[in-house]
Amino acid sequence: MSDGPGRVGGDVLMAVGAARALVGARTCFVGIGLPSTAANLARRVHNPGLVLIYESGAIGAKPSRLPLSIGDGELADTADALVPVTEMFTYWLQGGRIDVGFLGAAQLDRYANINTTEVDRGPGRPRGRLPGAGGAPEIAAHCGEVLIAVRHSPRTFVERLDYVTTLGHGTGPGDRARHGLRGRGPVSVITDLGVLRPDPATAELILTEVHPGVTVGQVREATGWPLRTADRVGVTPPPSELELRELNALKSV
Amino acid sequence: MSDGPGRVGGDVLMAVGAARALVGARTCFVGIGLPSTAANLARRVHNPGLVLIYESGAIGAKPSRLPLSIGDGELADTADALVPVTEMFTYWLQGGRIDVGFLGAAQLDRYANINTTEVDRGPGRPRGRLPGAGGAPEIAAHCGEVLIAVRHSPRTFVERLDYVTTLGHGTGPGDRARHGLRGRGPVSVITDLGVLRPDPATAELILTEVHPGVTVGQVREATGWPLRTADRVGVTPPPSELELRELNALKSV
Amino acid sequence: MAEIRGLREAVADLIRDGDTVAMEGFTHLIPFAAAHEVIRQGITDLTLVRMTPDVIYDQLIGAGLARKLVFSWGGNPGVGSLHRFRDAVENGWPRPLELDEHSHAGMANRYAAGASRLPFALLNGYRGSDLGRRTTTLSTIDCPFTGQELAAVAAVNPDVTVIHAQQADRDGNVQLWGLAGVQKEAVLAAERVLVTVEELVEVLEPRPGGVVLPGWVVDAVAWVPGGAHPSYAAGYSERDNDYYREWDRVSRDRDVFQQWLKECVTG
Amino acid sequence: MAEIRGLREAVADLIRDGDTVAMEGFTHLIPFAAAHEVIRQGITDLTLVRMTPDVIYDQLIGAGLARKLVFSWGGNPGVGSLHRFRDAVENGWPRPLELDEHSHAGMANRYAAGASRLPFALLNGYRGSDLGRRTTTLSTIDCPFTGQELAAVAAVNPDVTVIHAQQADRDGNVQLWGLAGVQKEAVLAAERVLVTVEELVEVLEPRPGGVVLPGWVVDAVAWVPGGAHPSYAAGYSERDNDYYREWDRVSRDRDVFQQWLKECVTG
Repeated sequence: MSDGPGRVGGDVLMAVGAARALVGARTCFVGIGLPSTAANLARRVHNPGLVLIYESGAIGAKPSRLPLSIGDGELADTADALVPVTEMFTYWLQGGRIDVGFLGAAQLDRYANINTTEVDRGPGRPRGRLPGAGGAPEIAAHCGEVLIAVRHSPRTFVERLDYVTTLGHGTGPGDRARHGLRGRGPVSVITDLGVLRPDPATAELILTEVHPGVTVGQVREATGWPLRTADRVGVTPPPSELELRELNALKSV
Repeated sequence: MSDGPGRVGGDVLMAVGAARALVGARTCFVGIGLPSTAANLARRVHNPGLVLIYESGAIGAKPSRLPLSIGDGELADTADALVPVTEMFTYWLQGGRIDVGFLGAAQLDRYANINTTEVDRGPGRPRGRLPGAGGAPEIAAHCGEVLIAVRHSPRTFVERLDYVTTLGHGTGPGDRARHGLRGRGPVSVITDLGVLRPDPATAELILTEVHPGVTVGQVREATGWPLRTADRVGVTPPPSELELRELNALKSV
Repeated sequence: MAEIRGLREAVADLIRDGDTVAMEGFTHLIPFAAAHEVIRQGITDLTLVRMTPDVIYDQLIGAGLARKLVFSWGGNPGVGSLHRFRDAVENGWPRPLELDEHSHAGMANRYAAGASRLPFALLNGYRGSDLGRRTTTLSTIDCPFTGQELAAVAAVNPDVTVIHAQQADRDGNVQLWGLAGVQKEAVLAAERVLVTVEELVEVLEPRPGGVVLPGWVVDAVAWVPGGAHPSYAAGYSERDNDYYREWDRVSRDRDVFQQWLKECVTG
Repeated sequence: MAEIRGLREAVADLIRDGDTVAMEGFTHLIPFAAAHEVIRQGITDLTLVRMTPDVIYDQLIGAGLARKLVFSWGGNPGVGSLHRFRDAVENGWPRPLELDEHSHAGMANRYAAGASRLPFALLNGYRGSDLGRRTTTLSTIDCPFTGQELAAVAAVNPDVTVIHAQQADRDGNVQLWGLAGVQKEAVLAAERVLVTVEELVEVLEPRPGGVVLPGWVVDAVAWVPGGAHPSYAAGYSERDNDYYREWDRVSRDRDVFQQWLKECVTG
């Protein structure tokens, strides 16, 4: 999707969709990039009380502009509390204090398992190195639920991960419980084409919504496995004036 | 020993002796009571750079008067750093950062093992309950060395402890190493009558010094096991004018 | 989200018969007023958790409300024995007191494990001590990398933690400063949390050494100036050392203690 | 006790070929100037430890000084890949790079275990992840109380930790504030410690959120204003986001990188 005049870009749709998914959350663990955009947008539009928690140690950060890194000074300056990184991961994340975690993915499979470590680039080429795990395995384990925001493409939505960095729903229903994972795991995957959610019966991601103007066929083409769809695929409401204005304000400050 | 005019009281001799033992220390873990008196006296007279560390979380406290409790406000107000109690015990004490630890004892045996938990009061009577372990087991384990300050009496210096709260030298030479204990353990026991130190060969406490005017016989009588003595038992130098003056100043502020 | 409530109502709502209760504060910021409210309401059969039971638990134990004590050092700091604690342990008066006894390092780690929602914590401790012989909450574990044997202590997760702090704002965000003890761990390990404070302020100004607890980890905040007396709140009060010394006399005798209870708490 | 020394001399004295070195700072207070001094002195065969290798380790790796990397997230924050890191991992240029890879939670716990002088730390993590398949520093352990299986991660104890802080006094006592990262743990886990600072002050005034490291846990303090650039020091400088963006171009090409090295570091 292009970002041409009059069209809404894919990243905007993802950010707006992700922000809407934060309506009922009290606390949100935020990574840099789209999650930070979405969480800040949610705080401005849908959920002013949303507590943003950055893994760098800022609890209750209220940045006025989007930080480039999770350690930007404004996060610290506006936080309710600053804690050391060890404490963030032990008492706050592992302690089950965070309602919603946000993850991205280089590869994602139908059970919302995530690869952010390395990808197979074909015979004769070394595996392509990605940043690695960061906070993801424990965010997926301990947050009440997880939102995944990622652009739709067959290279990303794959039949089989080249490396399992972070467990989503594992091999299907009950697998999280078998691993002793507390949180509900990924509850929606928000892309530039629509929204996928795990089927309650099978834990497999199915298409539940498309963005305005996107067809189910387009989403299927952009998915590397035979994508199932909900009985009724909805259409996400387009970004509102307010959402777009606040998103611009966040980015332009 | 009485505290009559012209005589120096037992607690004063213990405090002065313990303070002198801190001449070469950089950091000292301080409990309340005599250890605190001794450590503060050492800082005023022998070792102005001595870092006093209170288990309540004060690192580098410089109280001008003796605190009644280890949590007194002046400890916090004068400290270089305040840390949570968890951190005090993990990073600082267990982390091996402290040169000298101070312990008291309700009962002590010849290997400087300590009971501060309960004492047998004879048939038909319930065991007498004491405060318990506090920081002692780990102070004895992790400090570079341990000083014990305790009044001499056969009820305290016993043949056999009613309860082992804190390991000193265990069952003798090599026992600390067998338990994997890092520090040297108790290096001297300073009493109102003199000073006992572990024999390097047997780890058994032997009398190495008496205070001025005290006889070896008096110490033997006050010890509940057949006390051995060093080949030459020295006499501790009496408290100096300066030591007594500073001790009074600490107490009277 | 923390509600600002009256102490009586908050105690009644959050603390129940049979609960495991931690009232923390390492000499500093001990929540005496809340403990006295527990006595007035007669909330009983409590398992009391505290590194240093101190005078606050001596009072609860003497009042007959404690079934069990989880602790690491039970004395009157700088003064001597806790006589009500001793009487309960030695003579079962006014009722027997079960003990789960650890070292300070062990207790601090037990709270940290609780706050971390781990079932246990590791430490290098207890070696050669008899402490392990009487408790079921101490074990050992071998390092999978070096083979070194370490102590394992079971997590403490109180039903309720009560602390006293200097300040809270209207949203129930709390700040305490000075000696911070294990309050953060005790709060984060608990199911329910009550904080009494010296002062309600419009805005919490960050302080050196300040520990901030967001309102969303606290259930109720009660405004109780002086609520830490006879301990103290740095910046607000001094430790009442005379009270601690006088407690030795009051608590030594059962009748004197009961009279104190009537005159100073329940009366 | 910390000595106040020149950066060149302190680096030469404290960091040696083959050392395990941690240069910490979570986006904030990253000790770039010290890393550049390491490059100038050609100290090599290093095992580099850092949660987020960031541009600082991309530079050391590209300069060929790293034998091994211990880390948990190797990207250019907010920008993209670390190209020198990728080139070393994918193509072994300028030399092969061994990896010991963990999650953030695991790395933070590894430092905490190191600071606590425990051989390992426990966490509830890594479940279902392939991370455990390639490292010897991750294992599992069963809770002796509940039977629950937990992850065990080996302690990290660097030979040298290097950090940047805002202030030190003449005795080498250090204070840093703002996002504190894992600096305290990295310092206390290490054998030797070098701290570069923005400012030498007569007296350290306690600050909200201030982390104080006493001089007796530090070996050397070097006065290096701006020593965290292109990261930042709260109260002294802003993060140079353009540098991070520009690094993507500089580091993408081996020749451009080597030219940068000559012009900006070794030249």
